[in-house]
Amino acid sequence: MRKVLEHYARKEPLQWRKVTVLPASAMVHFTHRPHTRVGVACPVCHGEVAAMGVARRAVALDMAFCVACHEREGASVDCLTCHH
Amino acid sequence: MNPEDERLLLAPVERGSRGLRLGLVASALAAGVLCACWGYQIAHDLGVAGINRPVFWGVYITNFVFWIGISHAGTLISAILRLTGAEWRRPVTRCAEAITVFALAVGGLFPLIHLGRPWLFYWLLPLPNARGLWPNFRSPLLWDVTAIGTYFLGSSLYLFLPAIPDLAALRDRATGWRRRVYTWCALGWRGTPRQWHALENGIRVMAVLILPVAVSVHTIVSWDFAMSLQPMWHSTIFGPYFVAGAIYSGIAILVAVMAALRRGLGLGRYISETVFDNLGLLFLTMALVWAYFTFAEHLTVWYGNEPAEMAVFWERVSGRYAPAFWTMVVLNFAVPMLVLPFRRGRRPGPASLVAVGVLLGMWLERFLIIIPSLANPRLAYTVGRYVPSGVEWGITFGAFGLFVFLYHLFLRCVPAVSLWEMRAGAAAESDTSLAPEPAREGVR
Amino acid sequence: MTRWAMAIDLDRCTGCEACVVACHAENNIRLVGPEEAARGRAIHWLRIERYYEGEYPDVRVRFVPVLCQHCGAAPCEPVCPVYATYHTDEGLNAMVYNRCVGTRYCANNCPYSVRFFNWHAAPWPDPLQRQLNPDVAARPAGVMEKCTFCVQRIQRARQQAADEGRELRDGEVQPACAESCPTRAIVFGDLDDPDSRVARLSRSGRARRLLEELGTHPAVFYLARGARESSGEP
Amino acid sequence: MNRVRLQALFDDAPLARRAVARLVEAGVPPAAIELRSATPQPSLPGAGGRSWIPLAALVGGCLGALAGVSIASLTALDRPLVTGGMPIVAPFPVGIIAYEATALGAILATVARAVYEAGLRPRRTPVGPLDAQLAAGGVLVEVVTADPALGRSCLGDARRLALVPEERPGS
Amino acid sequence: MRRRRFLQNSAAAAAAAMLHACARDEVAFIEQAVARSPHGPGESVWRGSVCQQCPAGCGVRVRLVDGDAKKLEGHPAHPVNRGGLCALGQAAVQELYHPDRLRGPWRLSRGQPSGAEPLDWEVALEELAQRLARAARSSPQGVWIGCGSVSWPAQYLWRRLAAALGLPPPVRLRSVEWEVEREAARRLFGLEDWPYFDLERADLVLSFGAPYLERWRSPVHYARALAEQRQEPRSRRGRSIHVEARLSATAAAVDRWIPVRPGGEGWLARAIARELLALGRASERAAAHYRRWFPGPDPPPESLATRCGVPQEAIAELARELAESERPLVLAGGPMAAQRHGLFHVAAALALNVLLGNLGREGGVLRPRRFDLERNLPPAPPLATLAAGLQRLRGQAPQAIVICDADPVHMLPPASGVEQALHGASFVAVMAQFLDDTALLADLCLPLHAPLERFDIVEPEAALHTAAIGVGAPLVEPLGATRHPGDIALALARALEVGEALAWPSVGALVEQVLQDLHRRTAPGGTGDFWSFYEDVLDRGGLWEERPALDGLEAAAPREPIPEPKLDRDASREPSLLLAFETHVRTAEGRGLHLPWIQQLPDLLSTVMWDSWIEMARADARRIGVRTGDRVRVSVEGQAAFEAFVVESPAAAPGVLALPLGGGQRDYGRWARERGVNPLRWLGAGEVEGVGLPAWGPVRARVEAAGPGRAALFGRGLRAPEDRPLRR
Repeated sequence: MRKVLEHYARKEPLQWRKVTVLPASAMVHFTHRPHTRVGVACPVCHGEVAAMGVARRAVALDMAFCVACHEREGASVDCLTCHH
Repeated sequence: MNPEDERLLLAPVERGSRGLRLGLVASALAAGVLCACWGYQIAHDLGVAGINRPVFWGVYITNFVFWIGISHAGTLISAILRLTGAEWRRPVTRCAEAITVFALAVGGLFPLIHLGRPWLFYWLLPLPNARGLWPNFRSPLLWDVTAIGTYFLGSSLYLFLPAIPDLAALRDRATGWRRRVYTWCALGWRGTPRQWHALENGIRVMAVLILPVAVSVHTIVSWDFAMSLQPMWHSTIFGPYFVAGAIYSGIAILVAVMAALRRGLGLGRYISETVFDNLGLLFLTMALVWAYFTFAEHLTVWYGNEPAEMAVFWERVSGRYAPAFWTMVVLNFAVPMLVLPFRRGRRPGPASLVAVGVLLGMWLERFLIIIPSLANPRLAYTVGRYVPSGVEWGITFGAFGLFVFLYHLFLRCVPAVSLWEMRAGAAAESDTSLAPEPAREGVR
Repeated sequence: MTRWAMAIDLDRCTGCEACVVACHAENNIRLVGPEEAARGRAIHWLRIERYYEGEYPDVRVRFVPVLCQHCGAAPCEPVCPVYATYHTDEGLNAMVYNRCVGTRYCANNCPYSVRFFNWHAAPWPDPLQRQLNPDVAARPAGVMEKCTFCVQRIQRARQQAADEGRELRDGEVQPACAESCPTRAIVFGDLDDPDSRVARLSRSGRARRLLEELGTHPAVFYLARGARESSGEP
Repeated sequence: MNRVRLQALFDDAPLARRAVARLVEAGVPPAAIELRSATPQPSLPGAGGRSWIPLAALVGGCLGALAGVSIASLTALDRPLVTGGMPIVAPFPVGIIAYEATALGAILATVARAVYEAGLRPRRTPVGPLDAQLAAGGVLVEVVTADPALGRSCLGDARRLALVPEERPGS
Repeated sequence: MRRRRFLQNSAAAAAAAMLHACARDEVAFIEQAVARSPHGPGESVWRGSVCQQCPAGCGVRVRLVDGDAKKLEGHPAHPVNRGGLCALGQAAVQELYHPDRLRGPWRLSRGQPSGAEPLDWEVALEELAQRLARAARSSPQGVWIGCGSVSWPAQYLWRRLAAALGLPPPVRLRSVEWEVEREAARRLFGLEDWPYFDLERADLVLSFGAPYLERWRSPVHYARALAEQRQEPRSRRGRSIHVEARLSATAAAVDRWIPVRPGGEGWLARAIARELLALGRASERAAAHYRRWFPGPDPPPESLATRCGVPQEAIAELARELAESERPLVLAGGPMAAQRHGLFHVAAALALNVLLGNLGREGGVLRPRRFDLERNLPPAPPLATLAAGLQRLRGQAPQAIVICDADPVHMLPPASGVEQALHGASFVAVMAQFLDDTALLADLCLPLHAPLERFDIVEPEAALHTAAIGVGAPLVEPLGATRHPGDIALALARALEVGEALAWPSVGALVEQVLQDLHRRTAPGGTGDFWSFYEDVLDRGGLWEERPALDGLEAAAPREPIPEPKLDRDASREPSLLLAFETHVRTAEGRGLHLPWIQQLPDLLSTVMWDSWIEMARADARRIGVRTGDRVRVSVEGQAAFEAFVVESPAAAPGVLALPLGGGQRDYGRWARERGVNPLRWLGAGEVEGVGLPAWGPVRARVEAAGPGRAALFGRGLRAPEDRPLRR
């Protein structure tokens, strides 16, 4: 957090680093929009970022996780929804 | 049957011989070629093979069909002979059943070898998973998996069950670690009447059960092709056609192997000319059956004269694949017809030569069924051509090596001819030889 | 319910192959060099088939742009042992690269020869990879691939529509080939919407389908050459 | 008192059968008598009798069929796969899978039952001096008894006779 | 989400502010800012631009994601391409990210691989300036500037620079046939431009050689026109007929192909004219014109028929069809025009329009419309014609040669003398994106921006009946230290103290000024805020008139007759005739063959990928014992020439070999290097009569088998299955 303030002081853009990544080898196409639209809360996948000192990967984003949620929420489980 | 018979039959197992050791090493090297080529292919992707578009299947699938066909030698034949109680089966069954098991082992490799991502082969098995995925039982490939799996398990047991008494015999003669191993394998066989009773019943029931499996296996292999829309694949007689071809090639390799054992292990006394004579007749029959199916298949296509199918037809008989086609006809039909009808032609020497020819011919037949159809798809724009690559040839060669290697191992562990069945045979013979005498007395 | 379909007007098609390059650009189709191409490994999800009729001097030529026909009863689907290729609820013939183990059975059973295999991994010499379409997966070696009707565009349009809280409009979804076509010979849309252009064209007297007699129910309609007035086309 | 094992080798089954009869008359419990041969001897006691193997095969087959059908249909139905209205389960394939499964079940049951009926299990078996000669034919009768004399009286007409002191556990 | 929106607003505001305070050079920077920053990672942005893969000037829309260009689409509203985009246009993104693009100035040593060294721009420009200054001082005529860029600012600024330095005007570098077609248009219609052919509204289109569905003029525009001419909105389907020695893609796509003897096109046109005159279809005046263009006595019909190789009755029928048609239209051009008698062929064909009286009428030949971009700019002499340029080149070896964005060594036959001149010149500077055949011979090689990296205005070189320009702005960061050819001119002007003559700090500024002028003109009284107009133009990627206009077009009063070919008996004993042809992606210029997408694109008819090929009749192939895919050795006029693959074609005329244009670059990037054959090396033959350009065309040749080859063919099948002979 102090780092961020320093950045602010130096008026430099923050250098964000991706902590929640899907490997290209997974051949998955994820977009936030449809998920935010139906009101999936950010922590579901990102964890309680506010509570983290240093951001880290909260959820093991494997297919089981996605499919489970999709089935629960009645979202499409058509492979093509994510893999194309 | 006297002790020196025993010694002779057990010699390969207990002492081995230079020939056997040589064969073992040579075939091991050949099998190594397969491993090396496959390793290279996995490292450098399937692209190192000659297959392409539209010829997506090449010699790998050819080999698959060929070896699964070969596997029909043993189990099927020995089962038939056992059930019909043909006396001349006794020296044949064991080495025949062994062929089945090892041919299946080799043939079963090829579907894996030809996969684009072989390390994922287990996705073809119905394994529970959290991702909601499941294999597709409508796919003939899954039928293959189940059928071949069953057949492999079944014929292994069918090989093992009748071998128990001989394993016990070996156990009783062996010492040291070998003894321990045989003890385990022989399952404490003692040869009590109760055990013999159970064993014979078991063998009989197995023989009944294994037959329909054997038939189904190659039928299903043929359905891999017949289920598709490809010209000259989509044929109703493919099932019986393939089974006939399978038995044909099976008998061919059986004849070849037995001739080899005869010379290599000096088993002439047991694997006698009579055996070859009988096998030869069966061989001849299958040659005719195969020819009949082949003729029917091509006649139907030619007379139907459907353009897409004719493209393949002409490609085979007068096109790029004509040389292969006519070689096949000569090896699989002409030569057997000229040799096998005659008693002298059915003697080990000529018969085994014919058999080798038929093996080559049947390999070509598989090749000719697969490639020309793929190379001439319905939309004629995409005419294909296919030249197998070095890797493919290497693996094909290595497969034979692997087969021979496994067979050599087998010869070093279990007598190639079933001791107890020979004994039983001998006993039965002596009974019959004694029988006439009282009759003669009666005359007096 | 949506059923995606395509109509290709052969009287408009001049065989310029703009669609072929557009398809490559949109779908990250791997670069196949001359040697591999000579070995029959070239990949073109969409091709213009050319057939000659007659001999010099009176020769006629027919062009047929051939892509995955997204058959209603696709022969490639049942033979896949792992459901890597299957039918979606919108009538697409889906191909899931992740799931593919590479038996290539689907390709053998496709009467249209529109399925392709990744014999090797794709090379993208830097900085060429900067052109890659982020919406389309780059395929690994050992899996099949084929025309997807640009499913990523369908989904993008869907998102757009959903954000604006409306239904998809006819002609809003355009595969790369259709969008690039200089002569507007390719029309894409929903066959279940009777008023969509593709539905109207599919009812035209000029409409044919490729190898229809096989009962594959292709979703691609070809409008034969010749005058429109004779065909009762809307 | 220490027991001995008597081994008597007879030329053929009838002789052996008679010897066994004598032993039984002499009050030797049948459990203590074991016949052995290197070839099937249908005429020996214990060789006849009815076998449950075919029934086992039948039962195994039925179980196999059941397993086949369920794996090919029920589990597939249980999985919510998207197939755009295409069938996941089709009669013919289910039939084929069931067919193979049936055969598999039957085969396994058969082997299992055969092994069970033969009372086979991996173990070491003591070998007497005459075992080796069995291969040449004939039937071996083995009795474990306390008095060696009994052997001579009952097994006199054996081609060969051998007496082995029964080794104690641990000796 | 909130963070993103906040970013959007702020960035947009900033952009707007800076646009108003437009310190000119920032514009480029701002464009990029606007193009990228307001959008989150992974979101796509669409921006307008203009395609520069060929001179047609199609409007495009560019898809940008995270600052990278991903995809090009045709601009639906642009009158040239109306939403379509050809294969080459599609491939422009691949050119942008080509790994072998030049990314900095180089000093080269005339093709020797040794001694190539990278330079700083300062050094490079300094040297170029000095060389030009020295040459200009000693003998202005000794400086030869060639310009092939389709960018108007590049052309204008270089013309202007040349004028300011007192140098002869830059030479327009286009392939021979384009120039011949211009000459024909000048003679028949008095145009210093190409006429526009209103194909869409014609009901019978007769084309002589013009491959208008391949790369000729504006392929996307004419392809669309043909489609409209056939199907909706037309009530009656139009007909199209193509006359050519070989079955080209155009011939294959139209309704009917009429094969002619190579070099017989013009005679067929004359024969048709004869019939038309006989039918009295032509007006008195038209007939009179025609007589003055072709004063020679008409040869007898049968002789005409033999010369063009088309039977008399076919000719008569064709003429009748034309005469009866309401809106007949005749096109001519293409490789045919580059033959020795190319002018005759083109003129004879185009003259039919005069006889049919369709000049300036719907569905006829129209006067092209253009915006006059230079009306309120300091004047600059027009580009010199190629003919004049080559004349000067042959005069005395120039000291300094500057080539801008063209590959004359590849696209002109050796007889043009360009290559010798380059070798002879004491200094050669080449501005290029890639190391092409011309750049290889340079002392100094200056790398150019790709179109998407720079400001530009592109005028369709083949203008329509609708005035239109394409306007491009920098949409992506330049890949390396590259520049706009116009900016190079401006830098030179500053270095050579003629800055006041070229007073723009950058091309961007020039573009902006031109647009301001256009804004004033198009929006009378300058209504509307210029910046919104500017933004709008950049966003659409151009500016164009909404509806077409019919400008009158008259036949020009004939000054001199069109030179007719003598009946030349060719004495050559070589068995076959070798000719070169265009395809959808292959032209004499050879543009685009450095891109894998283009190389691996199967040729429509031969389906060959990655190489050149020889197309021949099956019978001929059998005679020399080869079949499709085998290699043959070709010798031209008795001397060994080259090797290539054979492709048998049922449409090939016996005794005729056909070779596609474009291949055979010496470098041009890894995917074009030493790939295929450049026919112009072998087909050069004398001069185009009446134009003074080096001609190339059918030559006598001989083929022999050179063993099997591994040709990459995509579709080996020739016949649809049902056509297969049933051999029961």
